[in-house]
Amino acid sequence: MLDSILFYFFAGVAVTSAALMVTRRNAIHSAVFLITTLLATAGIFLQLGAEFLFIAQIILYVGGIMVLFIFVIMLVRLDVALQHIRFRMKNLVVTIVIAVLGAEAGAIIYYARKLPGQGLFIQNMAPAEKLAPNSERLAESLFSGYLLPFEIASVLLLVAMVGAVVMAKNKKRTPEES
Amino acid sequence: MADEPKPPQSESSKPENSGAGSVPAAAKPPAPPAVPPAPKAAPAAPKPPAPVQIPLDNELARRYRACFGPAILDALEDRKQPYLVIAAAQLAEIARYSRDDEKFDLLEDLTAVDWPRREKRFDLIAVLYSFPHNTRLRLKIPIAENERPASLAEIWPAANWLEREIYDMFGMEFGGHPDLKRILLPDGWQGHPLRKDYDILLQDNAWVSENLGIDSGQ
Amino acid sequence: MNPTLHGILVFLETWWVELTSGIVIVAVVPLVAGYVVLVERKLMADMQARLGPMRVGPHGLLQPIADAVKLLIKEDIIPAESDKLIFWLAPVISMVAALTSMGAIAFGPAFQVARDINIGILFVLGVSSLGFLGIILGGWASNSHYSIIGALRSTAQLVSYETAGGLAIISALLLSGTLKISGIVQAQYEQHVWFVFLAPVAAFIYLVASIAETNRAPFDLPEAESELVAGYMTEYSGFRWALYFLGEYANMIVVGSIATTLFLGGWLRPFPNWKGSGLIPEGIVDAGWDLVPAAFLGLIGVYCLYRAGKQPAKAQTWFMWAVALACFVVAALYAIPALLFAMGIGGVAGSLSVAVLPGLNGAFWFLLKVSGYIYVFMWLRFTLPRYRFDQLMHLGWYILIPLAIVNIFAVGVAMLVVANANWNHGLALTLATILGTVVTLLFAALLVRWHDRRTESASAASMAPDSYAG
Amino acid sequence: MQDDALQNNGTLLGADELVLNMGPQHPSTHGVLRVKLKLDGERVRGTECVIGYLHRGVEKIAENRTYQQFAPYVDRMDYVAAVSNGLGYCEAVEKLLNVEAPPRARVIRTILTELQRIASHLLWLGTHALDIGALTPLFYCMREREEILKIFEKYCGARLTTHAFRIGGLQYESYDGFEKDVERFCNDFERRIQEYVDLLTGNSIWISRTRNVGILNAADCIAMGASGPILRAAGVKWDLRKAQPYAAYDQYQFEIPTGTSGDTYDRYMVRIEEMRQSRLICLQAIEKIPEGAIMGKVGKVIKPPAGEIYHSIEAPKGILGYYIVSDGGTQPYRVRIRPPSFINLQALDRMVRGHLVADVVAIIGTLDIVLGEVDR
Repeated sequence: MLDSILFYFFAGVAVTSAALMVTRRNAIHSAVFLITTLLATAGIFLQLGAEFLFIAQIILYVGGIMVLFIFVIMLVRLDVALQHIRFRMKNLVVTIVIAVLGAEAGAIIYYARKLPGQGLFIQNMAPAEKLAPNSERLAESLFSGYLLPFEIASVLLLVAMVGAVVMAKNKKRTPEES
Repeated sequence: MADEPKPPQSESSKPENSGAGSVPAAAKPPAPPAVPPAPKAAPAAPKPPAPVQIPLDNELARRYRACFGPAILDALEDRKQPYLVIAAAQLAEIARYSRDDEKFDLLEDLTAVDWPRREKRFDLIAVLYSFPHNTRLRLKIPIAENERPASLAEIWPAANWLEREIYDMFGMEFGGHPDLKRILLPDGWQGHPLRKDYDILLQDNAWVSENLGIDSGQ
Repeated sequence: MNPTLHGILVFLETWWVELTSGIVIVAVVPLVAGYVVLVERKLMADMQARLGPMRVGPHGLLQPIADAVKLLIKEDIIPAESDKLIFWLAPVISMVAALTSMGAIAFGPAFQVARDINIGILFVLGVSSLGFLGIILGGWASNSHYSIIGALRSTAQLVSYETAGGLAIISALLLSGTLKISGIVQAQYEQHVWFVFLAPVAAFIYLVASIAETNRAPFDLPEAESELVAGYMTEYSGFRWALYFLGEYANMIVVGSIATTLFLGGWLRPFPNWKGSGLIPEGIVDAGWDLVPAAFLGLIGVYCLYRAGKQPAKAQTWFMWAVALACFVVAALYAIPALLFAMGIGGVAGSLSVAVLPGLNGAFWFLLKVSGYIYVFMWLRFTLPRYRFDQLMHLGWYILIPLAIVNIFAVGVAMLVVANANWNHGLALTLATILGTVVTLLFAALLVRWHDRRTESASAASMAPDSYAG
Repeated sequence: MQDDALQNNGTLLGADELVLNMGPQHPSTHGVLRVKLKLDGERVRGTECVIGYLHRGVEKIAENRTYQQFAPYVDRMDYVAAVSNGLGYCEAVEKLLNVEAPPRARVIRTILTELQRIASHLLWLGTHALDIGALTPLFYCMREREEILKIFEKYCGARLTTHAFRIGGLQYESYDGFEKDVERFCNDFERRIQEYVDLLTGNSIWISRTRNVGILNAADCIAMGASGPILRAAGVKWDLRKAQPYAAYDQYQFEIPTGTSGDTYDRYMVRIEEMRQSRLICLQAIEKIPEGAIMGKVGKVIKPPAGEIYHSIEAPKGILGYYIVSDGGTQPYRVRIRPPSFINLQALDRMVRGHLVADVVAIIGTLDIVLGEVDR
C-alpha cells in the first residue's frame, strides 16, 4: 500500500511538474520544474530498487546538468533567444508530435490491457529485496559484458570534452588579441 | 626694492568681510603682538607692500623671465617661499616648461583664492615641487571672473580632480579639462561656496528640499 | 481492530527508527548549528585576543538562542523586483538538501536515519550537492548585482571543487571497495589503519575541496564580505537568511562526517585492532578505551572547577560549578556501563551495557573526529586571507584535479602491489603508501612549479599593459 | 536580474559591460566612497569615483574662525591621524607668524606624531588585511593602537580627535611617566610587528593577492601626485621628514623604506617598515627630551602679517599641505588643505583597470584613504 502511495505521489509530481515545465514562460521556473521532475523520477527509481540509477540521476542530472542549465539561463538573455527560435510551422509541428505521442501511448495501453505482459514488456519482476546489490551488478556488467561499448562511450566523451576545451580556448583568445 | 609694482596680486589689501585693516608689519616680527596694529585701512589706495614680500631675484626667476618675459608678471618671495605671478594666457607653456626644463615634476597642489574686489577676481595657485632640486615654487595666476585658464591635466594628471574641485568651489572653468564637473558637492547644486560672497550659512535650499526632503540642512 | 489504524501501527513499527531519527535531525541540527556558530565565535575571539559573546547567558552560552529569536522576529523582506517564488524556494532547497544528506550519515554504529543503504556515501555526496541549486537560484532571484555575481562565483566554484573532492573520495573508495558507510568503516577496521594514512594526499585534497564546497574561508568568495557584501545572501534577511546559514553549517557537519567516515576511521576508536599483548591483558585495553569518553567529560568538569574560582561574577562561578557537576554526572553515568562491562558483570545491567556501550562509544569518537575536522575549518578561516576568484579556479583545475587523478592511479597501483605481494601485510602496506604518496607529491611539485611559471609569465606579459591601459 | 544592464544591448549573450555600484554603503570602501565599476565579467574596465558624501566645508569654516578656533577642525579631516593634521596646521601658522616652537615642544610633537603614524598604519593594516579576507590581524592591530590611544588620552584627554598641539607649541606638559609609557610601547611593539609579519608577509595567499596588483610606478606616482608610502613603494626614496625636515626630525636617524615595483605588496612592506622606523624615532626621541618652555612667544590674539604660506608635512597618508593666506586679520583669509587621501585616490582608476573586482577592494585598501580627508 505504501509502495503504491509513494509511486502515485512521485508519478503525480513528475507529471505535474513536467506539464508546468513546458507551460512556464520564465525559463528559470521551467528549470526548477524540470529539476522537480527529475527528482520525482529518481524517487521512482529508488522504489524500483535501482539505487545506483537513483543517485546517478541526482548527481548527474540535477547536480550537474541542471546546474549548468541554470548557469546558462542566467547568462544568456533567453527571451531574446526565444525570438530567434520561433518559427512559422510551430503549431503544425506541435500538433503532429502530440498526435504521434498520443497514438503511441494509446496503443501501448490498449495492447497492455488486451495482451497482459506484452504491451509493456514487463517480465516477472523479482521483489526488490531479493535483487543483488544494484551498483555492484551494474559495475560487473559494465566492465565485463559491455566493456567495449563502455570504453567507446568514454572515448567519445573525452573527444567531446577536448573539443569543447579547444573551442572555448579559441573563442577566448580572439577578443584579447584584437 | 620695496616699490616693486604688482598690480594684480595686491593680496595684502582689501580685506573683504572682516573690518580689520591690513597690517604694514615690521620686518620679521618675532610675534604679532609686538607689531602695533596700526590700522591704515585704505582699501582703494595702493599701499606700501608689506616687507614680508620681497622681490625674488635669483637664477630661477631670471631663467623664467628670460624664457617668458612679459608673461612673468612678478617674482616674489614671501617668508622665504618663492612664487611667480604669471599671466593666464601663457599658463600651459609655463607649466610645461616648469615640468620639463625646471624639473618641477610634482604638482603638489592646485587651488584658488577669491579676491572679489580685485579687477581679476581669482588667484589660481599651483604649488610645484622638484624632486631633483628639493625646492618648491608657487605659480600664481590672476584670473578674471569669466576667464577660462588652460587645464593642467595634460601636463600633470594630478590636476584633474584638483581642477574639478576648484570648479566646484569657485566656479572657475578650465579650458580643455577632460571631465569638468562638480566633485565634492552634488551635481545639481547652485553656487560656489568658497567664493567670498557665498555666506557660510548659505545653501542651495531648492536642492536640499528637493533631494533630502527637509527644509534646511543647517 | 480498525484496518486503517492497524496499517498505521504496522507502518510505525517498521519505520519508527527512521522517523524518530529524522525528526531528531530536523529538530537538533539547527540547535547544533547555532552552537557551532557560538563555538566558532568563541574560538575566533580566543585567537584574536578578545572575549567573544559574553552578554547573553553566562559566557554568552545563550547567544545562539537570542540570535535565533532575533532572526525569527525580524521583518521579512522580499525585494520588490525579485522573483518571489524562487526567492522563497531557494533557501529551503539549501536547507533541505543539507538535512536530507545527513540522513544517510552514520553518527556511530547505531545512529543512522536511512538504513545502511548500499550507496551511502554517494547519497550523501549527491544530495548535499543539491544545496548549491539553492545558492544559484537565490542569487538569481534576488535581482541584485552582488547576488548574481555571488551566485555565479559559487556555481563555478562548487562545480570545480565537487570534481576535485569526488576524485579524492574515489581514492578512499578504492581502498574500501564499497560505497556502504558501515562497509567503509569496517574496511578500515580490517586493514588495521585509517585511510588517511594510506591516502594522505587524497585526504588533503578532500580537506581543501570540502572547505571550498562549504564556502568557507579562504574560499568564501561567493559571500566575500569585503567584495560582494554578502554574495548570494545580500538580499536575504531574517529567517530566510537563517535557513541559508543553517544550511551552511549543516553542510559543514556533513563534509566533516564524510571525511571522518572515509579517512579518519568513522566511529572507530584509535587503535581499534590492538587488544593488548604480552604485558597488558586484553580485557584491560578494551575497558580502558571504554572509559576514555567518561574521563574526557570528567576532565572538562575538572577544568570548569578550576576556572570557577577565576570568574569575575558570582553568577558565573555558580554556573561553572553547575557545568562541572553536569559533566561529572554524565561522566559517571557513562562510566557505569563501561565499568560493568569491564568487570564482566552479567544480568540485565550487563547485557544492557553490552547493547548500549559500543553505540555510545562510537558516537563519541565520531563526533570528536567531526569536531576536530570542523575545528581545522575554523582555524584556517581565522588565519588565512581570501583567495581571488581566478586563483581559486586555478588551484582547483590546475592543481587539485590533476593531483587527484594521479593519486587515484598511485593508490590503485599501490593496492595491486599489496594484493599480489607475498610480503608481510603491514610492510607491504607501508611501502605501497610511501611509494604512492611520493609519486603523487612529486607530481604535485612539478605541477605547482609549472603553474607558477605559467602565471608568472602570464602576469609579466599581460599585467603591465593592462594596468597602464588608458 | 541585471536587466538594466542587459537592455542596453540586446545581445544574446547578456551584457558585455555590467555597471556595479560599490558604495557608498559597502563594507570595504572605508567610509562613504562610491565607486562605479564598469565590469566585463569580473574584470574592471573603468571606474568612476563619486565622493563628497562627507563634505563639511572645512576650508569655508576656516575663513570664519580665528586661527586658534580652526585648529580642532583639522583633526576631523584625517580622523585616524588627527595629531599629524594638527602638527601640519600649527607649524604652518607658526611659519606664517614667523615664530618657532621651543625645542621641547618640538620633540614631544615628534613623538606624538610618530605614535600617530604607527596608529594610522595599524588601522590601515588591520582593515586592509580584513579586505583581503584575513580576519585576525585587525584585532591584533586594534590592540596595539589602543595602547597608543591610551598614551594620547593620558597626554591630552582625547583619543581620536586630540587637538594635541597649539599654535606656538604645546598647551600641556608631558605627563609623569610619559617617556616610560612610550618606551614600554616601543619595546613591546617590535614583537607585535613580528606577529603581523608572521601572519601575512610569507603567506602565499597574501602574496598572490597583493603581488602585481595595483601597480603604480614611480613616474605615474609623480604624475598623479601620489605621495607617501605609495610613492616610496614605487622606489622613490623620498620623505619630507628627510627632504625638508620639520618638527625635530633633523635630530634623529631613520631609514626611508622603499619598494621596487610599486604593487600592493610593496606598499604593505613599506608601511610595515615605516612602523618600525617610527618606533625607532620614538625611542631616540624619548632618550633626550630637552628641558625648557613648551610654548613659544605667541600672543593670545593671533594676527599674522598679511601674506601667505605653504607648509607641508609627511602625514601617514602622504604629503599633507596647508596653504594659508592672511590678510592681517585674526581670521585666515583662505586656508587650503592639500589632502593626501584625495589626491592618492585619484590614482585608483589607473590602478584597478584590468584587475578583478576582488582586487579593487585590495587596491582601495592599499591606497589608505580616509573619507573625512577626501571630502573635507
